[in-house]
Amino acid sequence: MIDKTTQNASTFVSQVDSAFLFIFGVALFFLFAITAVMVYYIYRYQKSKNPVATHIEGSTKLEIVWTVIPTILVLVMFSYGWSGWKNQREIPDDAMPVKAIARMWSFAFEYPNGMVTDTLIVPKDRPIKLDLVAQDVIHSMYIPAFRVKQDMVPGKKSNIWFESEREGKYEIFCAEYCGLRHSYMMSAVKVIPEGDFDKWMEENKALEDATGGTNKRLAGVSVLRKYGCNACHTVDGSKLVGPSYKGIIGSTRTVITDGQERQVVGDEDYIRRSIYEPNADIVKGFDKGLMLSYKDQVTEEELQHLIEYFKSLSE
Amino acid sequence: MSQTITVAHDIHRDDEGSKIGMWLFIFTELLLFAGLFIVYGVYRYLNPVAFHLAAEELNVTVGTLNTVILLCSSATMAMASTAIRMRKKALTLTLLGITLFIAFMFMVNKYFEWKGKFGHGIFPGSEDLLQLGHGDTLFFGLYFFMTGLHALHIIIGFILITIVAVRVNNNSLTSENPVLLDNSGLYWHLVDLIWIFLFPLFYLIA
Amino acid sequence: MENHNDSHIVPFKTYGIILAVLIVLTLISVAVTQIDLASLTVFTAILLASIKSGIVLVYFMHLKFDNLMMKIFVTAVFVLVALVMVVTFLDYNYR
Amino acid sequence: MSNQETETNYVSFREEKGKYKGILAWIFSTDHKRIGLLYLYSIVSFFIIGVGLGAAMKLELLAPGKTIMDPATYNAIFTLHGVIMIFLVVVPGLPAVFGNFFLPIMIGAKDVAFPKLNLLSWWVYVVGALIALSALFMGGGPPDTGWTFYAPYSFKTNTNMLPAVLGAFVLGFSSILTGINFIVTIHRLRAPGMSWFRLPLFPWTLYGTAWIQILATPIVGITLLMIVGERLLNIGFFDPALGGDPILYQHLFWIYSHPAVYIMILPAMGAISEIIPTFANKSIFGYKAIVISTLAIAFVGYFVWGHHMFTSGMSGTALYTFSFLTFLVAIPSAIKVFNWVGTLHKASIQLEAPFFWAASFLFVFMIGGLSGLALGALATNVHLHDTAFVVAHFHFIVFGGVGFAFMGAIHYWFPKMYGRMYNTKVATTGWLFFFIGFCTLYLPMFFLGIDGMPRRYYDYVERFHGPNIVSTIGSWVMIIGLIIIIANLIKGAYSGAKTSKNPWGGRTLEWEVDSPPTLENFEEIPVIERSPYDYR
Ligand code: HEA
Ligand code: HEA
Ligand code: CUA
Ligand SMILES: [Cu+2]
Repeated sequence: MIDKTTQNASTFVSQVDSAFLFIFGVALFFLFAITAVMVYYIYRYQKSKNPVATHIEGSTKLEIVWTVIPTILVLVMFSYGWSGWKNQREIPDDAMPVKAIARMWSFAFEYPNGMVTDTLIVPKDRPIKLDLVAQDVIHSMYIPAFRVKQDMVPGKKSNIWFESEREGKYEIFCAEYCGLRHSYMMSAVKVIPEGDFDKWMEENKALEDATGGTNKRLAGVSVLRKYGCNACHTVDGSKLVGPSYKGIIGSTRTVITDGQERQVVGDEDYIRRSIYEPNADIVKGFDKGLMLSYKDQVTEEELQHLIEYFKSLSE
Repeated sequence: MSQTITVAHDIHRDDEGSKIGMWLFIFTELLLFAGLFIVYGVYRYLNPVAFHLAAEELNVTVGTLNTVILLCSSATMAMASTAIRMRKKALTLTLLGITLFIAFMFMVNKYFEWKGKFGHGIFPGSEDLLQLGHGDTLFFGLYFFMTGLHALHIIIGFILITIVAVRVNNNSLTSENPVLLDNSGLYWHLVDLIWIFLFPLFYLIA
Repeated sequence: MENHNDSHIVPFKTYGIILAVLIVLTLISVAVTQIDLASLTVFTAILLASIKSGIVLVYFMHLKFDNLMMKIFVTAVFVLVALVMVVTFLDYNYR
Repeated sequence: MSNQETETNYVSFREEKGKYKGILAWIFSTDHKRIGLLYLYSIVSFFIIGVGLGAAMKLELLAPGKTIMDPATYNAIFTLHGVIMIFLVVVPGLPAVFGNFFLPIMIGAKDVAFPKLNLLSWWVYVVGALIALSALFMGGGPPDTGWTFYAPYSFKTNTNMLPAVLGAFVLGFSSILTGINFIVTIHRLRAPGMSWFRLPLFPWTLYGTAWIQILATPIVGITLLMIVGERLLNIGFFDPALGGDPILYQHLFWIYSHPAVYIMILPAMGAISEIIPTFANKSIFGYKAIVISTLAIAFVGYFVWGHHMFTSGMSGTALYTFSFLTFLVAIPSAIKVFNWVGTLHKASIQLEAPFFWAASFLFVFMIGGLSGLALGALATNVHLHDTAFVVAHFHFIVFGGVGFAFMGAIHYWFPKMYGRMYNTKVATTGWLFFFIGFCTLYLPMFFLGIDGMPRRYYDYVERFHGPNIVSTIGSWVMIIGLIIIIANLIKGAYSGAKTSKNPWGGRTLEWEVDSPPTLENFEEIPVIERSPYDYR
């Protein structure tokens, strides 16, 4: 926390850190003071030094003192913590909304103009509001450098906001346990100057428009990104949670259907089936139930882009 | 061990202790249902309209009937405690018998009620229910879960009272040691107590 | 540690009266909920149920003849349940 | 039963001949002391399994990337580790072992109020444990949800959730039965003259704990049952796709599980409150303050559960209420710490192993508790929630607090339980290794958490490497300590020197009976005429 590289990373940092420092200071003080007294007593009053104990029952005055002082201290801690947190809930009206989507085990970010990325790219000095959506189980959007965290609960709307004051690339972690690849569910926020940001928006829009029609393969990559498929599948033939795309088209695959082993050919229908009913055919050696259906999400057009792209991987 | 002080390994009784123990157990049962009442409260709060409409599906007459007979059984059970203290064995047995009979009737009613619902395709996880929408799914999910758990308690109570009746019959439970009867009574009243809340929540507030 | 198991014998008549009262209350609550009291419906239903359960606790479950400690325990448990519900609704009510 | 016989022939409860022989004489015994020991052996066995799993996790975290296992195994291991440690070790821990063994003796009774129920509770414990562990061996693989079983993941996963959840449910009953038994025992079986304010502090804490067990456990019971219903019947209680609310599950889970942490710590505090005056040779400072703070923790502890859900999306009102109450519940703990240290003032301290455990308990408990304050404050919690900081917090306070108190208690009461003494020098050495290993193991996790490393992470980015290495090395030092301690105790139980009735000079009743006690503890029920810590 108390680390130079994240200072001013977001406007919350100084407040959260000073609340933390206060609590930490009080805690350290009590820890050392009490330990010191204890060690001193143990040394001073050990049997060899003080063979006969003095009988003391207690003292009401002391009890009151050491009830009241900690009470006051914790009340200060409470209000410190509260005021630091209140800002995080008060979203400025001019904040730029970005939709953050979490699914097992990747994040995706959708900008107001419909563009989708897997890294969050934001302009400096401008409040950003993230609308959090989870598609399967609970995840949690955690940006340590910004001191923000919010659970992403399926079926429930929630949001966070931040304003970054420092350019750089900061980690995003999923902080709520969400299954097998929870620890790999990461992304990043890239904070860039406002001018660069606008330019980047323009360029990407142009690129997308241009490639949308002509370069289906490039479009396929962006589909994979949009739905976070790469969290579980690779393009290089290595095995993660699910099979790799490499060589999928045209291959003969051994799958398990309803407990029966059978052979199928990796064609268009197979791909469609695998995306819309992922648990119908399970490639031998992989586990059932890890992938959810994308029936209502991946469009037919996107599916075509994907197949086009997969073909390129089999060439 | 000439003293009068009690020894756990002796044949010793502490009726007051058993009663406290029974009450503590009843507290845990209350808390068990309290958890469900919280769930009910929250979902009712989140789906007021659906809960309202779904409740109308339940038959108030059957519910009322069940409430009334369960209350009667509670009364006969309490009377059995009095009867055994008055050393009226036959009367005690009769009262216990009535209690058991009513418990049985309650279950019969429940059976037909559930069967009716099942017949209409309403049971946990059924297709029809899913079609009705979230509020209804939750309402009937809770309905089956809570009344089911309550029915389970009725069955346990039934077994307990049967044991008591057998022991009264063979004179191993008399006015000298009526604790088991009293404690079964407490348990039976608990079952009643829970129903007193279940009834309005599911049948009435529509 | 005497066993006062015959401390108090409740006459049958008392139970009879209590039963009658309970049944009447049940019928009242059925009747009341048939008329539309809007937001008060839930409230009256719960209120009547609470009164009924109070009667069951006090008479059928002999709290009336129990010592003070038992009365305090039972009350405390109900208060606890109520508080837990209130605290839970601090979330739902203000979402 | 005649008076003469018991007086002349001393037969300890361990040698008493009953209806059965051999192991049956133990597993069917209704004697509270035998049941206490049964619990001790079962709990220690599970503890060793749990510790082994912990050590395996540390080994995996030694370096980024795959070290010794794959992610599925890691996820299953921390789930089992948490379930075992919480439900099988620390929740029953002190009450079931030392509560069973010493509660009746300390209040001058011959047994608990319901000895048969007591035996039943052990059996239920064993059955529950077996059900939970059977999850390991049934198709589908061990559960991988974390000990919190959060919905909706817990009913989406294909692993064996049902046995684990049912096991936890059954274990809850064991806990409830023990609780009922203790409350009735304390109400009904106190020796003549033992007024409430002459009750020693360990029984007091057991009393508080028992109430929480009775009033909180059913909530988790019903919640787990709902998870079962959800999985079997597809009811949709917590499934957002069917209209359920996953946050409600968290509410219900923590309504139990926060009070549960006080189920764990209160008896630990009670044991410490026994050890400190004995070794200080002096009455405890502020007896009434400690009693009242015990009850205050038990009560207020009910209403702070939301501090586990600060980032879940609760309403603002709920957030600050819970934060506020969390801070309130810290105060009674502070009062206790001050009173314990106050007891040492002008004392005459015997430096023996149990005392070292008690003193180091104070130290690690303070670290754990004070780090809890950083978690209780809203702004800082948002950053620290679900990071290694939380892991460090609860290991310090659960393992440090409860574990150290357990170790202290066993070293303190060992001579009474076995009639023999372990090697005290070796015990102190073991403690030193354990203590140093412990701090090396968990202190780095605070820094990892502050730096932003989330918990339940199988793998981590390179910048978290350093502290993880230190932490793993700490676990090895602790291994050495633990082995020394356990070996020393086992040796002591078999061949330690015979001890007297009262080797430490304790003043509570258990030190007035034989070591080990006879079947009925007391030949004659004592009449109490003084306060429990009267060292004059
Ligand atoms: C024995 C168990 C135990 C105990 C006693 C405590 C005690 C406390 N705990 Fe802890 N806690 C856990 C076990 C325990 N905890 C566990 C297992 C988890 C994680 C669960 C999971 O997610 O898996 C957890 C998680 C946890 C969280 C949630 C973290 C998160 O996930 O975001 C919080 C937040 O408020 C918290 C706070 C506290 C506080 C304030 C106390 C207080 O009671 C502490 C009081 C003690 C002191 C304050 C120290 C002594 C006092 C002094 C030295 C005097 C000076 C004091 C002052 C000036 C106040 N705990
Ligand atoms: C009482 C409670 C308790 C105890 C004692 C421990 C003990 C340990 N725990 Fe704990 N832990 C929990 C309760 C506990 N834990 C809980 C509740 C969780 C949360 C789970 C969840 O997220 O769901 C958790 C999670 C948890 C994690 C976090 C997982 C993650 O978030 O990724 C880690 C990581 O290192 C860890 C490590 C350890 C270690 C190293 C020990 C140490 O005990 C290990 C040190 C000891 C040794 C290394 C000695 C080993 C010795 C032997 C095996 C030989 C024995 C031989 C003889 C007796 C002869 N634990
Ligand atoms: Cu997503 Cu963890
Ligand atoms: Cu807590």
